[in-house]
Amino acid sequence: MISQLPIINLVALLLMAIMVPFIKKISFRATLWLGGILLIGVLVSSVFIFIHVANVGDIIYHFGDYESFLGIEFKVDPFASLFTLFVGTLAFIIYVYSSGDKTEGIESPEFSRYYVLYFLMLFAMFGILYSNDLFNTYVFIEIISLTSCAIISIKRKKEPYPAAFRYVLLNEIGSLSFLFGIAMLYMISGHLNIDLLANTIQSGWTTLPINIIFAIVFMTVGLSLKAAIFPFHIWLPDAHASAPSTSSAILSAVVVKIYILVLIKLILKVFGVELFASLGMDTVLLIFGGAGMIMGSIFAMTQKDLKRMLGYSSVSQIGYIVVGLALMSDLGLRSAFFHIISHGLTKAALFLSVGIVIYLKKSRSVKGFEGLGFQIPIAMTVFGIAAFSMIGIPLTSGFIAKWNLGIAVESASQYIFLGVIVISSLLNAMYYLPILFAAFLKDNPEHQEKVSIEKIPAAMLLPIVVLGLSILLIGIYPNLLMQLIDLVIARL
Amino acid sequence: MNILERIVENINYLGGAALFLIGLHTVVTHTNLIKKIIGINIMGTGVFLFFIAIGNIEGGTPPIWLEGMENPIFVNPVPSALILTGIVVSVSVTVYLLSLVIRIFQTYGTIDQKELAEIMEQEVPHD
Amino acid sequence: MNDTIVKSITRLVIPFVQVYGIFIILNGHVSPGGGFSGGALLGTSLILYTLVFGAIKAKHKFSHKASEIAESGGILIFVTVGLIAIFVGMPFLTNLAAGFPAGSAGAILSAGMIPIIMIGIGIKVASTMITLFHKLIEEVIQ
Amino acid sequence: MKKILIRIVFIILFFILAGGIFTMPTSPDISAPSYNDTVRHYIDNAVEETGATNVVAAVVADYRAFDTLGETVVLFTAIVAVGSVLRVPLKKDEVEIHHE
Repeated sequence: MISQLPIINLVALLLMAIMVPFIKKISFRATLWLGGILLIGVLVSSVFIFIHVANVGDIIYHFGDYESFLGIEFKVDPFASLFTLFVGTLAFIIYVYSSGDKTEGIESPEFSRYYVLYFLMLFAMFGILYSNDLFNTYVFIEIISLTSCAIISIKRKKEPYPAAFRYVLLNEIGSLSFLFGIAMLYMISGHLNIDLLANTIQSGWTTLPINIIFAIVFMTVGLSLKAAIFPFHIWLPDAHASAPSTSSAILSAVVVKIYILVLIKLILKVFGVELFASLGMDTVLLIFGGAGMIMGSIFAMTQKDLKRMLGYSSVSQIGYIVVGLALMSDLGLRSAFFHIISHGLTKAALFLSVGIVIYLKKSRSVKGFEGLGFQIPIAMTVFGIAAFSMIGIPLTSGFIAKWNLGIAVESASQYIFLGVIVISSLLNAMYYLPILFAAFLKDNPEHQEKVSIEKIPAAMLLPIVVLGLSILLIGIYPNLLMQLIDLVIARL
Repeated sequence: MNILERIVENINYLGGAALFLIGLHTVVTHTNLIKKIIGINIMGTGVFLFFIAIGNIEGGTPPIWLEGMENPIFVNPVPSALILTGIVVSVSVTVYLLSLVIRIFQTYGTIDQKELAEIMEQEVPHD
Repeated sequence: MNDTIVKSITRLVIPFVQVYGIFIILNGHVSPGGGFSGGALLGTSLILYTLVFGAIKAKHKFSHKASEIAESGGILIFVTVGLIAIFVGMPFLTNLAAGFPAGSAGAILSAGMIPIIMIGIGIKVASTMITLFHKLIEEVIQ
Repeated sequence: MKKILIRIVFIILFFILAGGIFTMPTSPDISAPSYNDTVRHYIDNAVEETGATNVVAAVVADYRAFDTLGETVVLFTAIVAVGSVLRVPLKKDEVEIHHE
């Protein structure tokens, strides 16, 4: 029975998405509750799957009861189950927040559409992590690109349309490059299953290298475009800034990471580390990552719009993950995985607490933060914790992530990147700290009247408190998470 | 002579690669948003042609069993099945892009990217 | 378009196109064709109707409610077929091994779940084409 | 000038790709590596295992049916996405009329 759980999760998410328009006609509140209960159910079953996978072994699921070379195969290993757990948790937290946040440009008739897209996106993200088939991965990638663009353009304002247009255009170029790469690989092996493909690649490397080289280049470029790895990041700030707060949170915290996880899956499971490194692709990624770490922070400093600033900050943090990945060592991978989870929590906390500021003030300017720490103490405290985590101050998860990356870089003797990490952290501090100073130390004569906490719905406050606490928890007891990540790496 | 023969042999693949690059060129250089969408479609067609060409067998018949067939040589059915999916995806993305262009034209009054950038720059201080 | 020739020829042609579309959907597993091509034909016939007789009249023929049901219905057929296999205890989307009747190869009523899935895809593709077309032209008309 | 430069870059890219294609296993016969056991199995056993004489239909709707489910979902997504962009007319006075 437990082997059926992953597919039951997927089908439940899909059915929820399809049924939302019909349930909405009865009562919208019922839809919200049903979706929440469903997400909790999915989370609980993900926990069961993770425990089962960790103790018993991988779940291999053959669709249609065909052998793996014939049909589509799901492979639920610790990697997939840990990250579905991560995606599910963040998605649930953001879902709770979104049920309270009714401003930010989405109009009430659009709410049901928003949740349809939200559940479809979750369906695709779960599928992409479970799937052990390249073409299946492509189909899910396309669902994610369409839904993630649509939850930007759902906002009823002017700015999202050009941003979404550019996003979907570049996304489509990325998808087509990925498909071209699949074509190259299909040509030499005739398989689409990842494990079988990996065998053919190892044997075909000596006879037909050109296909594999093209495939590596096309797939890496395609996924880099979607994951906003440094020189391909141009769409990210516009898209994430003009989206509604909840969409920004899920796009920045989860969706971008999914593409990086697919890239990791490709490198580790399809091509193999040695082959990837022997082409010099690891150096390329290392340089891109390092450049992204610095340039993202520099761009972020010049922004006046808070959400654009957070978008550029994402570019710089993706640089950290890419550097961890490009070291091609277990330590580097460990830091990359830790950073993915840590950054997911932190970015979600930042975007959601900024969402509360927007909810309250209807403004996104970096300037308007004077005295806000006294008006909305809880939201600004969470913002402060998350900002500290971004900078890398001890007791937060961001510090542990950077520390691990430092160790990995040091053991790979790429000492120049130690400097890059320090400079990037200093730059981070230069744009986050002024906001915090303004919020907590300056007093704004215009906003003397204190806004009581009751004015903000509890559904919005609770999620960010949970996020802030979990950042601290992981920062103080990093081993809780490290054990799981070590398990993932040992079984990869 | 040899080169010519090889070009003729691989004409499907070369055509696919050429269409891919022509589409990419259209997306990169043209400022008209509709032309960009056309470029994306050309790119897609290139990839589909390349994929379908892999399945081709010279002298092969369509992979459908009919009565009285004995040891037929079928073309590879898998690429056709996969690209069926790809075409539908490409249609969906095209429609979504077109709807965005309609909205951009209604709100900004232009579908030229340069003019769009100018208008957006003027409107930037939104709050 | 207020042209009598166009209107009467369209009236004449549409039933044939639709019958052909349904034929292709139902024969998908024994001859070239299938849900996609047949669904596209069905959708095209409705688009032709819209072009000739105008969007308002077409809306009466294929209302908002009908399109909503058709959109969800296509996927629901698909998922239900898949779930039947799970209830039998087999993996998702199992065909003959889950007890779908095989029939005699080459007949229309054969191949277990494949015709059902093809019908689902056909409904889905046809309704998608016509809905998207209506959405785009409504926007332009206004 | 810039245009010519971009064009030259693309032409060079095409020659790289073409040069690669010449060394790929492109021969259109059954010795191609992509024509492997999987394909042979599909062709030989499709009628027996799925009951469909059209092998492409067997692959689309049976062997790889989950892909097909995925793309019906893409179509559904497209409808919802287009609907969310083109929902109600933009003018303020028309908004009231077209609210569902």
